Amino acid sequence: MDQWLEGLEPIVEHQDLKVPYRYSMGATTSKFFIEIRDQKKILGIRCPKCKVVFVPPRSTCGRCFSPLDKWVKVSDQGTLQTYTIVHYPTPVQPAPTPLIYGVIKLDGADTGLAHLINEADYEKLRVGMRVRAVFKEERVGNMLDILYFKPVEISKGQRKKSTRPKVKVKKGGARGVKRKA
Amino acid sequence: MARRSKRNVAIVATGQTDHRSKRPDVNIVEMINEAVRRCLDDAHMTMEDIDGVVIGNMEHFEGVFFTEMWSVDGAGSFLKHGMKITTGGTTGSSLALAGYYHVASGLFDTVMTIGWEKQSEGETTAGLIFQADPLWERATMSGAIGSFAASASAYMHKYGITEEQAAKVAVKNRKNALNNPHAHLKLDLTVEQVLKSKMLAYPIKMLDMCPTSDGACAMIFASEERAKKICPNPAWVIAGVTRHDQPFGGDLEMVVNLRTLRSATEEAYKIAGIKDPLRDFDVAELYEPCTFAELSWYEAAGFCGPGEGGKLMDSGATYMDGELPVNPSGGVLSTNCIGATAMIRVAEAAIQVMGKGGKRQVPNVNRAMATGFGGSWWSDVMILSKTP
Amino acid sequence: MSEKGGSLLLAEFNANFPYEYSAGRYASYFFKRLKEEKKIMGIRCPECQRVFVPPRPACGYCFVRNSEWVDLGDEGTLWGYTVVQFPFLDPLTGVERPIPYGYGFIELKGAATRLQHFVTASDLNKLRIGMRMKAVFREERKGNLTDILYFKAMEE
Amino acid sequence: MADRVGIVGIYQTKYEPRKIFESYPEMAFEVSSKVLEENGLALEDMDQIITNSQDFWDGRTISNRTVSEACGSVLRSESKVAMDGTFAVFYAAMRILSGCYDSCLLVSHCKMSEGSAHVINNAMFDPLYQRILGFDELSTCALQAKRYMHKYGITEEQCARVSVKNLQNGKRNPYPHRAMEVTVGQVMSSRMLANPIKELDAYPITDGACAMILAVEDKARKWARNPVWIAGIASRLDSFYLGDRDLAEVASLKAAAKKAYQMAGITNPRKEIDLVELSDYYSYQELLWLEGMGFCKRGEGGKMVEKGVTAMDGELPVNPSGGILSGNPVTVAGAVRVAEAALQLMAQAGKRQVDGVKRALAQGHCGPCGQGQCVVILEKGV
Repeated sequence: MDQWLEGLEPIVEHQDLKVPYRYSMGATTSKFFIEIRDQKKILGIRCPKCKVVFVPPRSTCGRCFSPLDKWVKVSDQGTLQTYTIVHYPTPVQPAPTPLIYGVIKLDGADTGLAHLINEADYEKLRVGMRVRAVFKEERVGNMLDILYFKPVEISKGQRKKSTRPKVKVKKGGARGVKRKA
Repeated sequence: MARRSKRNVAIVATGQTDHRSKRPDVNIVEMINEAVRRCLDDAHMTMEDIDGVVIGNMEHFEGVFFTEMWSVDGAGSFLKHGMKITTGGTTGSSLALAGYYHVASGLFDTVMTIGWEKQSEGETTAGLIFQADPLWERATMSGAIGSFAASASAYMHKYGITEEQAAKVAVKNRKNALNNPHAHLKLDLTVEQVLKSKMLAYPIKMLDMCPTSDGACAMIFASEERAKKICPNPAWVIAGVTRHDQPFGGDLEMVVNLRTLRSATEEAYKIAGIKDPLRDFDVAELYEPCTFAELSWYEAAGFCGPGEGGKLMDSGATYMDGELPVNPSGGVLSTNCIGATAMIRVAEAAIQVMGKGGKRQVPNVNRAMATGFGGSWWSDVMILSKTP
Repeated sequence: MSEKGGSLLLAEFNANFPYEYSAGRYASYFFKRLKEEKKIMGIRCPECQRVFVPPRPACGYCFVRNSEWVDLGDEGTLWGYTVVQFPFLDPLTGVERPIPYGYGFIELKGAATRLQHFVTASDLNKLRIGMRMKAVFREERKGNLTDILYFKAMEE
Repeated sequence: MADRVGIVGIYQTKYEPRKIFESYPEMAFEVSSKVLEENGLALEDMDQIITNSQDFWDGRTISNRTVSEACGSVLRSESKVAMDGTFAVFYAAMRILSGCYDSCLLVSHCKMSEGSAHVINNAMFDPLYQRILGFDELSTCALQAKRYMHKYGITEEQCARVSVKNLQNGKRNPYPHRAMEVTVGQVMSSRMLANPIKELDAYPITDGACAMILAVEDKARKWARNPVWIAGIASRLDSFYLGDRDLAEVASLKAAAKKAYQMAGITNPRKEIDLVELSDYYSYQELLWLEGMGFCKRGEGGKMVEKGVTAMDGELPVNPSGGILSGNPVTVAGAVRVAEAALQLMAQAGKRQVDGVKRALAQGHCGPCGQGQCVVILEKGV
């Protein structure tokens, strides 16, 4: 070992890099959030070729590259495709831990929406359960205008039907759409 | 050390957004999509005809970590080969070179390259400070302007280059931009106006410096067989060379002598058989981040001897009607969406070779060169030709 | 920002990325000598004999490990400089950096490279290329580059 | 592939939780100089350098500026692939195949300990729809794990078995830091992070670098006693938004593997591939990726690990290196997969050597839930 290294203490420089970012949402994404903000309506966008209804909406179909502009209203209720209960806290989480994330396929949409789940009994969480959007009181035009999704209370008689929703297989539907929920 | 590729590769199409200081009407993916669609239209191709997509930007400028992933819908890379290559200011030329290598490897027939930046969405100077060494440079660094200013002062001191000579670059390039529908700054200026513009950091004034732009550029590289079917006059890639350098500004002479460009052009000229660049090229698109840089790059690229950049400017040789028009597009001084900027140089050189330059077309372009600049005073060079 | 009535929205994020940059052995040694002895050290390539400052593990020309430390003194020549006069957001603090300030590249005697630092004179307008400059050290040194406050012109 | 690219040599640092004394250039110089030295080569033999790093992890825009000199790029050709290391290997290989260069020094580095993993990983999500929800890599992979387990009946215990196997394999490998003897019970009872992912189902924060020398066929033969050939290599991207794809499916991996197999002339991967090094950032991924690459039917990944098929002495050893679970940094992890597969084929894998390996597969991925996938097929030199 070189002599100069003897007894040398490592120096560590701490820096916090702070930058404000301002992202333009563009017309399509803006419309999606404006509808939620002003009407509490969730919109999807349909591909004229694949017939897939995308939620969240975007202006190009990634699968066939068609421009998208056919808006469709989708339900504020849907089926939980998957979920997780997050136990570790991070500086970027919007709520204290433990918090629940899920991917929800809203009725009328062919893709899932990733969001928060709340007001749910951990033990009763399951893939396939019905959930509904809870909107924020003071909405500002972003994804947290939907506060979270919560389980839909259902009576025993209804359960069978609603936990196993029929998945419409659309003609010419793209990958993912044909699969079972 | 580099050689020409085994297989011939050509640029068959380009697409650019209309670059602006701000594009609030589109999000990042939509802006990328705009360039991609224009590029496909230019080639009369559909996304299905593309084998792979190579994309890049300056990650911290927009705080977007995985641009290649987010952009899948807009870039058309769904279930295709995709790659992200980022090298700072040279990102655009690194991507163009990647398009070349992809196709030259024989593994791909058609590859799209996409460079973009939406500078209005972040803080450009802050983003540039991110690229300074955290221990040695960040406290003093003031974005790009400071580094150019500190070494431009040394460049003037060493060779007697004047602020007037530099100002002529701003006048020339922004006037050229009047002919380019995609350019961001299109101005009919006088030398006086440039000299009197606001001092940013001596000797750099507002009009000596490139703008910050929102924009994207896409190109399609194709194999010989495909290129001939797609495009009547493709721009063949004859040489591509990259040179990187030591990490600190203080290690280098910066604007005084861009040795990476000197080394890269020497090798590229050897590959392409260029003896006298001023005569052998019909047009050049140089990545000139500030006015002083264009003068210095003339020297490094061998258009003139060391310290003679100012004189070459005075001679008028690099004007639209000169011996070697430099930056008919308006250059970086007119448009600077960083991740796209170096690709725009290559695209504009290709446009000239393909004869698609419209009002900015230089007559009878057979051979063109384009350069990229960035990183730690790094350079890329590409040479394009009408014949393979 | 989402003005009601407007059809184009913005998503705003105030990003804060914390980092713990390891200076490494070479910089740690440099800052130790700077802090303890007010010395500016370079490191020499055993083959080409170039002396690098900032110090670094390898010579980029010979691709061998640098090994011998060299005291570069605290005086040098101003190679190039600028006075920053435009306002900008400093990501290190999250607010605008105070302007104007001078910074430049100092040629320390015996070094093959230049050190980038703040430069000043009695008046920033009096800075000239080729001036002799001297390092002004911080009283309470912390073991980083700001232990050199700036390089000041020795004669004007 | 008409022309062949060979892997000539490998050098790795030790992978440690916090290399507090190492700056990036020190780490990069260590691997660059050693890989040349150990293979009797000089920097001049390298026509180009490919670096592989991520600006967000390094906390520096243009992260290759930090290491350029230490990788030998002064006045030389260098470029940087800002993705998983397998993609960097792919790019290096295609630059050699282009005929423009004969050789390449590839240097991949990352120090996860210097940044904030969750903040950095949150930035991989788009700022319009997903970032604001606070997602990171771990929480979204948990969504994928849950979906996969639900759809195909994979159990947490089967996933735990992957950790048990890989952490144990890692004990034979001198480089990773978290290799250990653990039981299924210990994995199952380790701290819950985001169910079903527990601490020992997830890879640890790690620092390190890996260098590799690649060369065109004639140079590779000259330089290496046992060159390893890239017989097939391909990558594919899946859709981005988490709900766009069924997370239990791996279309991009399936497509990348298909292309790579086709290039290598493989029709039955289970029979024709002797060893796999795959990117097991999380234990469930080993099973999901094995299925995606066609080593078993969908939903049968769990059974493979249960039956010991993927053990060191099994029919198809998977991650004899100990995998990423034993400790490899993100980005570098993919280069390590290729490196470890190559070491096996060179018969230089020391205590973790598997006998009779003639053909191996390395897989890497990046992006949310394995969105971008790259598959590399390597063959023993003939």
